[in-house]
Formats: sequence, structure tokens, C-alpha cells
Amino acid sequence: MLQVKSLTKSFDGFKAVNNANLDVQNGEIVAVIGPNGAGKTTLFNLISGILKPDSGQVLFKGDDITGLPPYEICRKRISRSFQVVNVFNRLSIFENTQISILSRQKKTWNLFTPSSSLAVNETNELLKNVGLYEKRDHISGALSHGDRKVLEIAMALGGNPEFLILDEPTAGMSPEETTRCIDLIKGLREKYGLTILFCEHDMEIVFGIASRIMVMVRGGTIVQGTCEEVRCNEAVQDAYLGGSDVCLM
Amino acid sequence: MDVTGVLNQVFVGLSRTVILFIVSSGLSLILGVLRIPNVAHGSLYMIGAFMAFTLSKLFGGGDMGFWMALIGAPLAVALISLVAERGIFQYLYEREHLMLILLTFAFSLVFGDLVKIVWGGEYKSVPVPYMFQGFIPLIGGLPFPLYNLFLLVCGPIIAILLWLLVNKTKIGKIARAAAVDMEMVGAVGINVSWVFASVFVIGCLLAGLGGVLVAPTVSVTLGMDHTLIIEAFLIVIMGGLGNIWGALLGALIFGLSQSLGILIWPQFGIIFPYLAVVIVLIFRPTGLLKATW
Amino acid sequence: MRRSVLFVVFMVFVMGLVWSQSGYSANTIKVGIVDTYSGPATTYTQDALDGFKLATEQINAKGGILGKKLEYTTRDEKFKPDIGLAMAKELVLKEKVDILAGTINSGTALAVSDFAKKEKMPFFVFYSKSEKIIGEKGHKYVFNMNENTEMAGRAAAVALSKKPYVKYWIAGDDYEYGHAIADATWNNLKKMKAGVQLLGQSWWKVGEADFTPYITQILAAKPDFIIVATGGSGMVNFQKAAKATGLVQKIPFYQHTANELGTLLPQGKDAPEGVWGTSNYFFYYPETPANKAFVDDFRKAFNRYPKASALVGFMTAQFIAEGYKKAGKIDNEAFIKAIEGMSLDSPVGPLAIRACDHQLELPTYWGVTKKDPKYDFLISGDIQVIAPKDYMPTCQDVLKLRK
Amino acid sequence: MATGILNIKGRIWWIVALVVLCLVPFVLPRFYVYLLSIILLFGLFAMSNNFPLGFGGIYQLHHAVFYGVGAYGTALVITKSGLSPWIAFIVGPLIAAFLGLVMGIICIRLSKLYFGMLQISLGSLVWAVVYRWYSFTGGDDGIHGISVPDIISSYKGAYYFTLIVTGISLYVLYRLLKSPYGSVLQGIRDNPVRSSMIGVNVKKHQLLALVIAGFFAGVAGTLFVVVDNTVFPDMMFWTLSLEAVIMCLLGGWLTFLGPMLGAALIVIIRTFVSTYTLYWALVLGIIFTLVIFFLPNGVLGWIEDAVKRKPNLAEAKE
Repeated sequence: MLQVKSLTKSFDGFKAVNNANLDVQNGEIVAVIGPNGAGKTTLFNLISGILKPDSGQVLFKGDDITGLPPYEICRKRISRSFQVVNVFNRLSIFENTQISILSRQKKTWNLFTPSSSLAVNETNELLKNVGLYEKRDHISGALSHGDRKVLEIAMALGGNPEFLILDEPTAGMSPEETTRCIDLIKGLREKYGLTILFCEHDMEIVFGIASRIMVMVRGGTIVQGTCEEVRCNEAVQDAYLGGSDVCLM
Repeated sequence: MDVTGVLNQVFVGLSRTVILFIVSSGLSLILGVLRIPNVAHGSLYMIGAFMAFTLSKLFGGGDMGFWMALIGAPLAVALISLVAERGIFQYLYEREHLMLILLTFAFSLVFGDLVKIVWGGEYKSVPVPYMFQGFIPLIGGLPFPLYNLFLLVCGPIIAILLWLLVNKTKIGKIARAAAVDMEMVGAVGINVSWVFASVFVIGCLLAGLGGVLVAPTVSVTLGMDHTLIIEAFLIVIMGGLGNIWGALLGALIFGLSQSLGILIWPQFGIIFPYLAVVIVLIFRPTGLLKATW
Repeated sequence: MRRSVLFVVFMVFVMGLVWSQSGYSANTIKVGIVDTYSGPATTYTQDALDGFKLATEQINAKGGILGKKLEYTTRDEKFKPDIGLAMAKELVLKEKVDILAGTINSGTALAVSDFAKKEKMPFFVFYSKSEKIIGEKGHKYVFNMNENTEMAGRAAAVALSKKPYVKYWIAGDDYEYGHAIADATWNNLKKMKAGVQLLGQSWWKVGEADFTPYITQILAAKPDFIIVATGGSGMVNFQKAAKATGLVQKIPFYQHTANELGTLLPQGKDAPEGVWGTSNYFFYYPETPANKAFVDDFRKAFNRYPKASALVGFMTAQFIAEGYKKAGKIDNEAFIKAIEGMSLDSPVGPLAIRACDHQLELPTYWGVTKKDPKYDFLISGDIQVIAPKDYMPTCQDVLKLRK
Repeated sequence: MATGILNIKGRIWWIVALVVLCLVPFVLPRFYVYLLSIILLFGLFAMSNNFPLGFGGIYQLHHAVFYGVGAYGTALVITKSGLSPWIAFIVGPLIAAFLGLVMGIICIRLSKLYFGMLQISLGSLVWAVVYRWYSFTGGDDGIHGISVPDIISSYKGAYYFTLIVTGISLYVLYRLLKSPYGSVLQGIRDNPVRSSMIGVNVKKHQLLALVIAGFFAGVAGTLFVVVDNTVFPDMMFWTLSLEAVIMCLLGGWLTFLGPMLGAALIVIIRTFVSTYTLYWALVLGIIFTLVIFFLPNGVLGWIEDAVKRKPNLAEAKE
């Protein structure tokens, strides 16, 4: 479904992403792992169009989407969430989600119909699905960290994506929140038939839900494969464990 | 216009550049480190000029008066800014930029009226010190005022001093670090608040210095802050926010496009500096040199 | 809580402002003065106001007008026409003044003049010099109490036509006033003296600090004489630059009001000698008892010498008082009728308001700056009087503009 | 957000306010009628500034250009062409909107302070041209005694015209803010990156906001011509723009009616303080300082916080 071919991006001479390759099949959950600063977020930004790559290619369903602006990419039904919470802080949960749905319905140029009469059912349903319906009128800037992370996912889902990119979906969550969030992601995937690409530090989660794993170090792809393949790969052990002979986890 | 004329124009543009550079480097310093778009910077420049009038009169109006003003007026301005920083600004560093623009604009209103109360509404004239009266012939025998020559010498000296301050002193290093990551600097046990205060005061001192230096060449009036502050902001933006060399480059472009624009299209000479800013920003949206933020 | 208190105090303050009424008593004639009392213009506006104040005190000491006291109230428009106009409206509609006066700002003067015309309210223009005020935009209710650009230009042309200069250069502040003065001087000079030629022009933006580039340009062209059309702080700035570059020794030049106290006083003894200028009043000329009395009174009250604008303010109050006295009642139409063509004694001799266009007929003094041991600033020497009849545009000419 | 026009309870308040405003000329002396006209048109000016500023997160720092260009457009059509003033009233704002589009296209690539500064430079260019093009714009003196149709030339007439036009403009602005476009615009204000990631073309939406703001600033400028019959270059000087921004911040830039309140406060303080002292700018400055210190969300913003209104989404229930 998504193919990343030798993607490269540098900032002031520092190669944040260096010859990264990735392949995601339809219906998979693929995790990207790697130490801090390995370029995971930059990779996601390149795929989602926030950054333009220096070289390389991103193909989605066979179409070249390299360097397209984010809104074009989103219209191809790729959505993402952010590592650092990125919501509309001064608006309510309802409005946050509604905007996302309105945008997908191409109603953002509608200048005079009141928003309050548009996409209300869809928004409510989506909020019920992610478990935020009760808090729909809360201003999102005042929510707990966990709720905002979930709101991010709701907003990403508002775009009715086929392909969902999650950047550390559970970062900063308490253990209970994390469990809930993982269950939510699994449930949503089945419900909406999503293909998911995500990155995560918590190896338990990664090995728990990912069908395949891509390992990044210093901007480049070391290996991509199933959990077992990755677990005992030497290069990965080098990167993570300083070359000890134990398989990860 | 022949070559001498153009050259002459360049020299004149350069002396204007010096004033613009001194004032806008102070503004840039404050913007870069403290993130305050200080609209009241122009008022401090004006106060500097009025102070120069008072001090030079107090010391007899001659050379002595000028040198005393050159030292005393910027210090007085620095004192005013210290009071303002400790009293008000230090509580507001976290606010939105718009709020700070508004606050400093409010300050400029207050300063404007205070100047009127203290010095009256009439315009004042500061004499050119005796030692810089007269002129020297330039290429082609055209006269160039000695005082402008003095300004041309001042510019590089101040630029170098500023460079030393920012790059070679402890406070400069801390300030640069704080501009990038304030929390980090605070975390290693440095009193950020006082670093900020010092930077603010130094920036304002430069505004006052600009005011003193410009005073002998113009009539010192209320409202001289208005024209200057917008130019200073444009220079800072054009050069790259917080970048001292950017301020120098911006001031050069501004000063020269102004004096050379007159040669090209006398009637609309006024628009050339603005045009220069527009062109620079269209092609280099974040300024010519690297901004600190 | 603290905020609530602050908020309430703030709102009460605002409400109090709205409902406040300043003291208005039926037994006064109230003049509303809108002018700029901050910025460079203050040099002139403060004297106009103080001249007005002095005359008011003298009039009231003599028993006022028709048993009423003359009063005035001022507003600072900060050189902004929109604020000036709003203030004029406030003065007329809320403060209920009987007469409007003031403003050095032509934009404000024209805007207020238009308003005065609608309200049928007499409006005395103090010190803005646009010829449109009584020319193109002139009407029954507006009076111009100082010279306008056309008059100043003509006066200068009269004096210059007697000089031997042929090759001229024009330079000035690039705004309405500068162009108007330059055009008036040059156009009239061309008519009065055949063969004069214009080598070139240079215009700089208002508030320009550095004249050296222009001066070098002018020096290179080598004209015989320069007409410099500067106003406000540009007067001083240019004189400073002319001295610093030595221009004043090389090529003579003329500035309207160059020899006036407002231009020379701030420069002290550093002002350049040998600059030609025109002015409508000097405190040291003419040396008549009337002028001496005015200067003494003014000095006693304000501890400084009066400038040209002081005469304007002083005479405006006099005309208002005498106008009402002659009309015999407080009525705008009767007042205007009374004041048209009225002539009053002034420090510079009798002055009349011309009936046709409501212009005060002022003499103009041509002269050159020079040092004087009596004062620690320069004064005008070689004073040559240009009488109103010799330089004022005819009624016909002015009224033609109103079409 | 202010009480909605879109629900019934809100509508009643709006109607009450409108009726009161309609009756004002019969109760108050002429001066207050004039003052109210000025407040309304400055309020509209400030609110049009706040549309991109408070709801679009765009640093619209030189809004006065559009106000001035609208006013000059109207004035020039009236004085230089033989067209009916009523046509001029439409042409002025359209010119302002067009300028909004052109300047928007140039500036929109930048963000925040850079945007504002580029706008100020471009605006200063426009100002300089108006300031010196004597033959066409009247130069620094401006154009005076612009005649408007008799029906709106009296104080009352001008007031009612201002009231009606401002009322319609506010209604349109309100509808815009409550529309999907308005929601998206506020989303962009809060988070442009996120907005683009849900499929919104951020720059294009911001550009439309600038055009709308330019148009309504032009409307306010036209109203100024109707009320005061004059135009001058100061109307597009940058200090007036800062004043407009101040009106927004003073009244509450995150509220709909805040800028109107801010405009009212500034006009009132300026008018009445100046009758007591020549130092009215000092008083204004001190008041601004106090407001920023104690009421960072502006006066109306503070009232809304104090009343603790939860975001009213009752409207959203179908």
C-alpha cells in the first residue's frame, strides 16, 4: 500500500533521514522503532507532506505522493496523529472532530451554513467510538494528556483514512491510559479496516500489536521484517543493546 | 549623476546606516533574546536625543557637553529601561507577541507624553561639537561634514564592541544560549531573569546612543520616534531576527536604498527602502541572515 | 477579586467620562481651539495659543464683550485630521462653543472648515498655510488669519525679482506645503521677471534628517540662487545642513520663515548667517510703541519673545471681540457681516480682514539672518517691508478658484 | 463566542440592542449620535481586523491600509467620476478587498511577525503613493467636503446608514465565523500544521480571510466618508493599524464583539479625556498597560470568563 524508497532529508547538513526504505501492505500494522533521534518523526513528516524530502520517493497505492502538500496527501486518505499533542486548543472536542469531518466532506468553503447543523451525527458517532462523547463540550486545551492523545486519533479518523500514521500514540500516558489506548487502536482498526503505521518506544506495545517492524538508526533503515526477524537481528541488537547476544524482549 | 555624485550619495547613505544600525541592533538584541517586539524602542531613542539636549546644555554646549551627553544620555536611558524591565516587562515574557506589541505601544504613548511634560512640545537643537564642525572635501571636491565622518567611525566600533559582547563575554554567551533554550539555561542554575534584564538594558542603551548621535544632525522633536521605530523593525526583520550582523546588513540596505533611490526617481525616493524590504522578504522569507528563532 | 474591582473602577471611570459636562455658563462667549500641541508644530501653536490667551485676558480686563466674558478651551489633535475633526465636532455639538479656531495642520483645517460651513459656525484658521482654505475651498464662515502659501510665494517673488539672480534651483520637503510654496514663488517670479531659469529640483521626504546628498547635487549644478521650500522641523534641519556643508557661503538661498524667531531660536548662535527669508512678524520690528507694548505684555505673561504665530492668536481674539461688539449681539451671521472688511490696530499697524475672501491683510518682511549682540540667537537684518497691496492676490483671482 | 444570533434566546438580545440603537437619535443630543456613528464604524473596522487576527491567527498588523483604500476609493469615485455615490459605496470596499487579495498573495507565504512586517512594508508603499500623488489623491491634505446623498448627510441619516451597514456587516461576519469555513479558520489559528493534516489548504483559507477583512475594512472606510465627509493619508498610516489591533486586544480578541467594545472604549476615552487634559495619550497608555496586566483576554474576554460560560454547543444538538 505504502512504499518509501531511499528517502533522504537533511537539516543544515545533518542527515535526519538517510536512505530510509519502508513497505507497508494493505491491512498491516507496521511499527517503526529506533533510538531517540533516529529520525522516526522526520520520516513521518516526510510521508505526510509536512516536510519535503531532498531525494527519494513515497508511493501510495502506486501513486507518487512525494513532496505533495499535507492537505493533498490527507485527501488521498492518509491521516496521522502527532507525538506532541497537536489539537485546536481553543475549541471544544466536538468542534475539533467536526472540523476534521467537515474538511473530509469538502465543506470548508461553505461560508454561510451554520456549522452547528452540519456533520453532527457523524461527529457524535465518531466521538462515541473513541469514548470522548461525554466530554464533547470540553475545551480541548483543558483536557488531560491522555484524552488529548485520544482526541488526536479521533481527528485523524475524521478524515476517514485508509492509512493511519500514529506518532508515539501512548507517549506520556499512564499505564491504564496506555492499555485503554492500545485496545482502542486495535478496535478502531477492525472497525474501520485501517492500515496503520506507528512508532513507539514501549517494546511491549510494539511486539504486542505490530505485524511487522522497521528499525531505524541514524536516519537509515537497518531492517524491516516480522517481529521474530527483527528481534534477533544482529544489527538491531547492536543498535539497541550494544551487541549483547540476547534477542530483544 | 556622475560617479562622484553616486559615491557621495553612498557616503551619506552610510552615515544614515550607522544610526539605523545602532538603534536596530538594540532592537534586534531584545527581540532575539527576550522575544519582545519593543515598539517603545523608538521612544527611548527619542529620550536619548532629548537627554543629549539637556546634558549638552548643562555642560556648556561645547565639546565637553557633547561628550558628556554621549556618555550620560545612554546611561540615563538605560536606567529608565531598567526600571521598566524590573517593574513591568519581567512579568510578561511569556505573553503573546501581540500583547507585547500592544504593551510596548502603550509605553510609547506614555513616554511620548512624558517627554512633552519634561521638555515641552517645542523642538530642540543640539549643536554639532566644535571639533566636528566644518567639512572635508571628498572625491571631486564635494563637501562631506566632519560629523558624518565621525559617525562613520562610530559604526564599526560599536559593531565590534557588540560582537565582542555577544561572543566573548559570559553574559553574551548566556544570552545566546537563553535565546535558544531558556529553560535549559535556567536549569543549570543561572539567574535568567537578570540576564534578561541586562540584555534589555543593553538594547535600550543602544537606542539611547543612537538618539544622542543623531541629535546634532536633526532637530530633536516629539514624533521622531515614530518614523524611526518602523524603519528599525523592518531592518531587523529584513536582516534576520536577533542577528546583530543581520541588523547591520539590513541597515545598510535600508540606508543605501534610501539615498540611492533619490538618484533614480527623486519624487518617489521614499518608497525604495520599503521596496527593498518587500523584495528581500519575498525571496528570503525569514530574513537575509540566520534568525535566532 | 482584585480584577473585578479594577474592572468596576474602570467602567465607572468610562461612564463618568461620558456623562460629565464641563462647566458651561450662558454668560460667556466660548472659543473652541483645536490644534496640535505635541510634536514639532508646537513651536508655532503654543505661541498662537498664548497670543490668544493674552488678548483674552486684556479683553476681559476691559469688561469683556457685550457684558460677557471671552473664554476658550483647547484640544490637542496631535496632527491627525480625523481626531481634529472629531474634536471640532465635540466642541461645537457638546461643548457648544460659539466660534472655532486653530490648527496648524492643513488637512485638519480643511476638514474642520467643511464642517464649519455645514454648521454655519465661524472658523478662524491660525497657522495652516494652504491656499485652498480661502481659495478653492473657501466659504462664508472661514477666516484665514495668517499668510498662505500663495501669499508667501508672491511676497518672495516680489523681493527676488529685484535681485540679479537668474539661474534658480528649487528644493524642499516633499509634501503639499513644500510644493505649494515653491510653485507659488517660482510661478510668480517667472511672471515678474523675464529670463529666469530653473536648473532643477530636489525633493526629500518630510522629516529628512540628512540633506547632504541633495546639497551636493545642488552644488554640482551651480545655480545662482536656491528656493528652499521647507516647513516645520525641516527649516532647522536644512539650515544646520547648509551650515555644516558650507552651502550658505557658496550659494544664497531663501526659505519662507527662515528669518523668523521660530526657526532661529532653537539654533541659538549656531544658526547660519546670510539666509534670506520672509516672515509676517518680528518682535523687534517695527519699533513702534504698539509692538513694544505687545512684546512687553507677552514677555511678562510667558517669559519669552513672541513669534509670528503669537500675533495671529493675539489678533484673532481682538477681531472676535470687536466683531461681536460691532454686531451688537451674539449671532453668527451678524458677526460675520460685522467682521468683513473690519480693520484693527495691531502691533504691526492696522490690519484688515478682506471682505471678499476673509483673508487677513498682513505685511510681509523680507530679510536676511544675522547675528546681533543683544540676543543669543540670530535675528533678521536688512528688513524690507512688502505691503499687502503689493503682493496679495486680487479678490478676483481668489474668487475664481472657488468655482 | 458571543451569544448566538442563531438561537432564539440570543436573537432576542440582538433585537433589543438593535431597537435601543435605533431609538438613540430621538433621545440623545446630536453629538452623541455622531459619537455613536464613529464608534460603530471604528468597531466594524476593528472587528474586520480581528477576523484574520483573532479568528485566523494571522498577524494582520497593517489593517488601516484597507480601511484607507476603501475610503479613498469611495471618495475618489464620488469626486472624480460622475457616478452615483451609492455605486461608490460598493466600489470602495471592493477595491479594498482586491488590495486584500493582492497583498495577501504576496504576504501569505510568511507567518506571524514576518507576515505582519511584510504587510507593513507593502502598506507603507501604498501610503507613500497616496501621500504624494497630489493630482489624484490630494496628497497629504486629503480630500474634503465629499458630498453624499441627502438622505444620509444629516447626523441622523449618517447614523442610521452606519447602523444598518454595520449591523448587516456584523451579521455576515458572524455567519462566516459560525460556518464550516469559520470553524476551519479558528482551527488554523490554533494549529496550522494540524489543519493541513486534516486536509485543509491553510494558505487558501487564510487568503480568503484577508480578502473578507479587506472588504469590511473598506466598508468601515466608506462609512467614515459618509459620517465625516473627508479622507486623508493618515487613515492608512501604520499607527492607526496598531490602534485597531489595540481595540481588538483591549476588548478581547478571542470574542466576537470584543473589538467593538474596544473601539467604543478607545473612542470614548479619547474624546472625553481630551476635554480635560492635553495628555490624553498618557491616560490611554496607562489604561492599556493596566488592561494587559490584569485582563489579558481583554475586557469582554474577561467578562465571559467571569460568567464562566461553557462553550455553548446546545446549538449543535439537532
